[in-house]
Amino acid sequence: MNKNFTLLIGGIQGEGVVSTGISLMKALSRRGYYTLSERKFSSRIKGGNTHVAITIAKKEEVNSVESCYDMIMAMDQDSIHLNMHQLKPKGILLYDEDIKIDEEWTDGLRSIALPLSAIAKKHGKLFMKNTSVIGCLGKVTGFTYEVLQEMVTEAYGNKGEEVLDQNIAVLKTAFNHASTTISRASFFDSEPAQAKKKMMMIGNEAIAIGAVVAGCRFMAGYPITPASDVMENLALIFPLVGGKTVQTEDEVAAIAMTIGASHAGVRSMTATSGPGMTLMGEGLGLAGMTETPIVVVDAQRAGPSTGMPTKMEQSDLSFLYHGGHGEYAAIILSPSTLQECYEMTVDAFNLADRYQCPVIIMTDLNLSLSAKTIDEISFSEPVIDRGQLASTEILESSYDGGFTRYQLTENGISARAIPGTKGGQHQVTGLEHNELGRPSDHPENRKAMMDKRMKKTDPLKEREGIILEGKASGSTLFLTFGSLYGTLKEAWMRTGKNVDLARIGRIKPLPVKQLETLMDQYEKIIVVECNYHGQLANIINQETGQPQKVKSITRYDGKGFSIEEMMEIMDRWCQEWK
Amino acid sequence: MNKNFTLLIGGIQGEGVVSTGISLMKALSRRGYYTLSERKFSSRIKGGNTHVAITIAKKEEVNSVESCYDMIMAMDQDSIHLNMHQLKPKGILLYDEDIKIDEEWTDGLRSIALPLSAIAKKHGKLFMKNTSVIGCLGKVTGFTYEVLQEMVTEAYGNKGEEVLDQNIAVLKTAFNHASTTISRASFFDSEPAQAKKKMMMIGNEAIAIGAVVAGCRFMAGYPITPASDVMENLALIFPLVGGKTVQTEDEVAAIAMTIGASHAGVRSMTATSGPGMTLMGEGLGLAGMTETPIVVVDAQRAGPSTGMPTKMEQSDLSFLYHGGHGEYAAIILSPSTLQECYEMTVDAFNLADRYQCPVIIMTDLNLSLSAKTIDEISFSEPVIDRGQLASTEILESSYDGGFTRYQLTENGISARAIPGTKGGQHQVTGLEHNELGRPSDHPENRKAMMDKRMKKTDPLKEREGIILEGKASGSTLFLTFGSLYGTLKEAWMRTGKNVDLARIGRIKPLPVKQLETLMDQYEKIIVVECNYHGQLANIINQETGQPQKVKSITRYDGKGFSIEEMMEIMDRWCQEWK
Amino acid sequence: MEMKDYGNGLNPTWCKGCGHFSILRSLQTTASRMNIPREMLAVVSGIGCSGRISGYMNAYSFHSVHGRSLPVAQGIKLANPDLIVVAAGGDGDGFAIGTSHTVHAIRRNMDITYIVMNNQVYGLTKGHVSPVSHQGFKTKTTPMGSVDMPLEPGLLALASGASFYAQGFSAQQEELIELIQNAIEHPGFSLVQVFSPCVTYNKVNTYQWFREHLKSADEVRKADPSDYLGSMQLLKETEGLCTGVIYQNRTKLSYEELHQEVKEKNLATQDLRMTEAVYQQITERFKL
Amino acid sequence: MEMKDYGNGLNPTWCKGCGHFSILRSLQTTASRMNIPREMLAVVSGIGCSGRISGYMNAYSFHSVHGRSLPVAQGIKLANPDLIVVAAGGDGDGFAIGTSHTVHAIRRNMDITYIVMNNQVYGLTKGHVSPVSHQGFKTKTTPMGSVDMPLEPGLLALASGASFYAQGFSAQQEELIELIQNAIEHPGFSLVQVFSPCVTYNKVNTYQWFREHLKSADEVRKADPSDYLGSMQLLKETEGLCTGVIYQNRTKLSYEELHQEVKEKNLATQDLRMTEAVYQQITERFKL
Ligand SMILES: Cc1ncc(C[n+]2csc(CCOP(=O)(O)OP(=O)(O)O)c2C)c(N)n1
Ligand SMILES: Cc1ncc(C[n+]2csc(CCOP(=O)(O)OP(=O)(O)O)c2C)c(N)n1
Ligand code: SF4
Ligand code: SF4
Ligand SMILES: [Mg+2]
Ligand SMILES: [Mg+2]
Repeated sequence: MNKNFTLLIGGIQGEGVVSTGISLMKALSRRGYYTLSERKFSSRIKGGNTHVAITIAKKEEVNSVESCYDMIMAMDQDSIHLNMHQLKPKGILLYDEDIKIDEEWTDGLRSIALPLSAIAKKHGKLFMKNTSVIGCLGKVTGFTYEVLQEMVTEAYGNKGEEVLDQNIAVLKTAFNHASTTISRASFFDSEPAQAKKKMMMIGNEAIAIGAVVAGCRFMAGYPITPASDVMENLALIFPLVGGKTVQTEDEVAAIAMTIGASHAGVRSMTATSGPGMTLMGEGLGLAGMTETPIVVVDAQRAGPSTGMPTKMEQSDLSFLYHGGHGEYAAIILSPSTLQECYEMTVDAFNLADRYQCPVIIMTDLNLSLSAKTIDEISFSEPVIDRGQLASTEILESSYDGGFTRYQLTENGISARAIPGTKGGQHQVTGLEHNELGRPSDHPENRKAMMDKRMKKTDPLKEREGIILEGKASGSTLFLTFGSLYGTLKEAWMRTGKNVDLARIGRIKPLPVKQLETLMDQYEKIIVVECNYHGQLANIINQETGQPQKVKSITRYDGKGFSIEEMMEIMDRWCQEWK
Repeated sequence: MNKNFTLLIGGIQGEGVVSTGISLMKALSRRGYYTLSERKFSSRIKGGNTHVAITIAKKEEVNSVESCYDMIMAMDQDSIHLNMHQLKPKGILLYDEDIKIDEEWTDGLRSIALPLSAIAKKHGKLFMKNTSVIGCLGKVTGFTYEVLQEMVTEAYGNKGEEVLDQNIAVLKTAFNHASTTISRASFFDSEPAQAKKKMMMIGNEAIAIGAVVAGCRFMAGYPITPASDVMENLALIFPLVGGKTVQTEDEVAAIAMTIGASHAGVRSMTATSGPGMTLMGEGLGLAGMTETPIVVVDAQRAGPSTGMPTKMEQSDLSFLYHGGHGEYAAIILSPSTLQECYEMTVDAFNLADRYQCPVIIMTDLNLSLSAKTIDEISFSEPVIDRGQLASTEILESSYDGGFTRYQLTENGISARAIPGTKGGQHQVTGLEHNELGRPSDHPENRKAMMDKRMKKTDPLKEREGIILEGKASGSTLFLTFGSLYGTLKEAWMRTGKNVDLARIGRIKPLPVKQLETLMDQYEKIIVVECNYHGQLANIINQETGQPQKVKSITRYDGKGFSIEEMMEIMDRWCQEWK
Repeated sequence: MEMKDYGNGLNPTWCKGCGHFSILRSLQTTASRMNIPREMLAVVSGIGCSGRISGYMNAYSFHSVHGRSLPVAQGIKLANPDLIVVAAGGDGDGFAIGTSHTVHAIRRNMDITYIVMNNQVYGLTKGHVSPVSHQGFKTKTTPMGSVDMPLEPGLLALASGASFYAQGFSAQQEELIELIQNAIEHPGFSLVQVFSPCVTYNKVNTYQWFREHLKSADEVRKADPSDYLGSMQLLKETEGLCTGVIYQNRTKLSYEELHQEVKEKNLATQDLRMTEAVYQQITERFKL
Repeated sequence: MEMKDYGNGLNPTWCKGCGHFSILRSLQTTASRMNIPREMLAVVSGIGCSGRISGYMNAYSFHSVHGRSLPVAQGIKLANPDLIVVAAGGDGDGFAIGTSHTVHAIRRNMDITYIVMNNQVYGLTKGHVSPVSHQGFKTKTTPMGSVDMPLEPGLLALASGASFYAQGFSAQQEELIELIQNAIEHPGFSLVQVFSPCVTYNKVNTYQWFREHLKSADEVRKADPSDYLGSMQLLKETEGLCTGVIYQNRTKLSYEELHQEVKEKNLATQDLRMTEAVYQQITERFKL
């Protein structure tokens, strides 16, 4: 029997395709299944085709959405046209009977026409087609009618009685119709063991939760796909804990406001994607120079310029690594899973306060937006490390106006004084400055201050930042990051190849020491990433200087790799280097 | 006898220190001398000490300003205090008698007090002190009184009769006083051969002239040190040829306006420095994605953030090389001399049109602002290559709206149609697009378009971009760029070491092929640059992968290297690697 | 040329019923009525649902980046003053990220027409508050309802020195066409703000809502459209909810009139060859 | 605290006679008169000669980047509403690169005082035209004289929804102190535009010139400072050349009044520990 089941739901954008998928995923997860979805959509509101693929499993979290489907539920023609070639030989196509079918597409495949639109129109309105879909898919996936009705009531309970009634009528009719025409898919014959408590969320949501847990209480941002949900979620959560979001006039203002708030003592963040990130270069430099801790999320999409706002890419990396004009210390974290989105965000705030510099959490579109069932992230009180703050003794002992905010210390870190703290008044400036924070361009001071700022984060180079899986086989290591990790892992589990697997969680400062060890240990390191230049590979080469050890595999067409492609890559590169 | 003579003039900012230096340089250049100056100033208008050091030579262009002075002319105390340790043992200090002298400073040195302020006050106003200085220095450098009077008349002729008369009175008195107290410096005993016609300018001016010659007729910009002179000069020159400058509301607008103008067919440019460059990241990406040719000057200063606006650094390189979010083709040129500022700017416009991408001319503060006497750049009609433009036949033959602005071609370059051209109407967008310029995010189209844009400039990697000097000794090559080149060259000429010398003129695409040849040829390549990370060395390592061949020497305290320091570096690194 | 000749055959990706359709049609109709040669029409837009408008025109169209339609449009106009330049974009594009460019473009008063396709929401990002959203407006970033005061585009335009300011409504297409034509004919910067309902993310400021709230400027006004303070008053009294030409100053000189050099020399078409004489002239200052 | 206690002993790098000195003294004097605890005073500035002002205050001072004083200042105020936040910067800072932030900060109406140190020129870059330079003004970038119409800060402020707008003159220090005090006391955003001559690069709008041209708002005005259109008229009639409180709206709610949550919880000082109960509450939506 299959390990998992993959369902594709497709239709016109705006028809509720995504929300239908999410409802189904939630209901399945409640029954104990694990799910993971991937959306394909375009940067338009309505009218274009959109589809969501959902992989469902019983035993453990899904690493990657399959590229071959067990079932397609098509609400429009394009969904068939675009996806039929990915239907498994034994797969089933369900489709609205209103769709004109080209025999060629379905030749030799099982396909069942369903009166999705007809039922919706008859018992409600045409746009309730997605409720017909739920009725039919509910049957296929083995729900009782009662559970489905609960789902629909949950979704439409607050839309008025008429709407709810009509939806229920549509649901019932569709469910009954399905009962007579389609049977439950065998995958759903046995139920999963209801072992663990679960959650469902997207990467942006995990980041928002992590931020609140870390004590973040301020976010300034400007909407942009695929980062907006971070602010949307904080706008919902902050009222519960006493925090504030501000939608600013642009990204330049968003990061400047974040800096102001953080300077005044609140843990603060902003979130954006490529085009906004470029505009935030100014603020990154200011935070770097003034040593103000801030957290910035970059949910990468395909660039350059406006690029492809709804497509996957990991091409901001070089830019984030090499910063804006001039040089300053910064930290770049790269989560690969929802759990890491959560944990690294908590970490990010501690690192920002500890090292007094900008911390960038770099994700990618698939990680940011894909809904996934995970085992519950249970509560554990986070360590909140606000870093060095000036003690009252120090402030009282320094002469009036003599607080040395930028004191030259062994490790480069100096104590902050938060506005409102008596005796801590000082100057902050984006100009080069002396220990008091006053402008100074004396060469010795400049050198000392540059060294101070740069050396702050140097110790991190010695610390691990790459997470390995495998048996330390010693031949080949596949290294990746972000949403590609799940796919790589799945491919690795399937090939059973004698290679190892790693994801990089901290890109800056690069874990140079660990990398060097790995280079001693492995014959080859194969870096897989979604961009043109092989940006991570380039950075590794630059910092470790062993390019002969590193092979770069890239893709830059807006799609991630499929499991099969990853398997093929593994195969090929194990061959070529034997 | 000395090969050259170095004079330092110092005083309070706003006292006319720089203009006095420039007047003297001009007059000396007319007599056949070569001069080169270096300014030390702070980002404030008045009140701080400022000084200008001028190296004067007879036979050929000065490569680098000496760090030891033959003479100091001090108009304020700080000028003595800050510079006496750099006066040569046989050097002379001239100073205003109003300055309180600390015996320690002048111990054992020749120093002469002059009534600079007294004369100015007596015959004019105190602020005419700089005219006293001209009188005295004119004597020292061997001018006749008549020539000096001409100089002063030239400078003050349009300030009203009274001002002119007073200045002349001050000049005469000072000159006469000097005649009795100081003698002509022996360096000026013999006159240089009046061989060649000369010019005097700063890097920004050479760029402005180059731009006009190249046919640039539009510039949008926002003032910033040390780039503002480019726009200031174009504002003066454009009326002569029919061109337009616009001072925009900010740098984001400046580059967008440049893109608009260039799209509409004018050769267009903008110029800025670090903080503005970061803001222009957005426009670079847009120009990259839309394949709009633009020229951008980045006159680097010390960063990050506001940094040290009046100090030397070359730390925008990594950022310029690795661009904003996403990936696009761009060209980075790096002139090292005034002649190259001129020539590369002409080149830049041709490259921009030919490769339809942004071309960045990267300079540094010293190159941008240092006035220098050079042999006349004589007129030769420039080749103006506007790149591929759609022919009438093509436009007439394509169906209505069917002009393929982004046609996929062998070399990635497609013909443009300029607004106003009949039949050439098309779409331009920062979104990924198809050959018609219409938005498209199909994976195959995306890949084809990325490849198209990236491969355009690939041929340049094969072309040379490094200019060598020396005997191809085969042991060590010193490589640098920008204003450091002059210093390195001077050091090299003096050490007589058996090493070679190179400057890199094109940083992106990096001349990879040439570098590989050089790496075969030389045992070591020593890269000297002004930034923390050794950015050029990093880029070379990343692209060539032979870090063991490359040694990076950096400095990041806001000062360039002195000739002596360069000599020491040469000495040390030739030792260490023998 | 017919109206359809100004289209490029693409079907707009807008939602059915989106107000932006009418603006596109109005622009095409205006172009047709004025018989503008398509190669002489440059349409520049920003990013947003609105920003897609340039992509449906058979003209030289430039879909720039979010908020920057006006700097790009000004660059085009400066390069070639013979072109008819129309910029268009959303309320977020023009009054959030592009505010500064809007103010300064108005101030410069180049002969450009700027159409703000105002739906009081960020459509393309799927429903976020805009600086002109009304108080209480619920969006994904203001789940409890927006509490900030909205900007008033009319007052801002007039304060920035607008020489032409009009307001239209997507559902009043004939008026809109006239306003756009007036705007293009006005010799200087003209801003046409269009109430263009977003049927998907703005369930408050709907067609119906506008029909109930919009007044005709001509009917309400007490003073002539050339009366600056009178126009301000009109905007204040109607809370900005009126359509028609709100203000027009025919005496204010346009950029092209002030900067004669721009009118005299078309930068885009001039001969770039340089003679030795000119070279000597421009290098004169640097010679010794 | 005495006025001198608000200084930090540094000598300003400004030219002798620069108008900015008087603004610094006025701010220090106001702080002294209001007896603001120095640790509760945050002074944020942009880049320019003007921007240096924060660096001469004994306070929590933040010399940000060009044009961004207001976003930084708003961040500080949002974090800790107990702080008295004063932003300051030049005309280029606030009306060129910072225009958008100025407009939106005014619109948000947080309890911040913003002092524009207006010398109608870019001082720090050594003399370039500013968006408020008068026509004909010759600078390095406008060698033939500027031909563009200047922006009018007062009109722009009022159009953006300012609840307090005043104008002062460096040479009228006593009035300036009062204006700044009024501004700080005003519960909402207050903009004080100060005519602050640049003695080095603006040889037109000199102290003398202002003495000849400036009128007293109170003497000229026909309506009360709470009359919006009346204040517009005052600005129009005097061509902006008047001093005093130009407009004050005491009824408009400040950001802090509108967003009660900001007033109730001081974000900067709250306890960040999270209880399990709250965690369960915030993760509720994601549980299955
Ligand atoms: C620099 C940048 N920031 C954010 C975005 C995301 N974005 C795209 S359109 C848009 C706003 C859309 O609103 P509006 O301008 O009102 O146009 P509408 O879609 O409502 O027509 C935003 C924020 C972007 N493309 N670029
Ligand atoms: C992003 C950026 N662009 C340009 C500059 C250069 N710059 C410094 S101050 C300034 C303008 C100064 O004028 P203003 O704000 O009026 O202040 P003033 O010096 O006249 O007091 C400019 C353009 C900069 N620091 N940062
Ligand atoms: S989301 Fe709104 S603005 Fe965008 S196309 Fe749909 S209706 Fe129009
Ligand atoms: S240049 Fe002008 S603004 Fe700057 S300090 Fe001098 S007088 Fe003041
Ligand atoms: Mg909108
Ligand atoms: Mg100014």
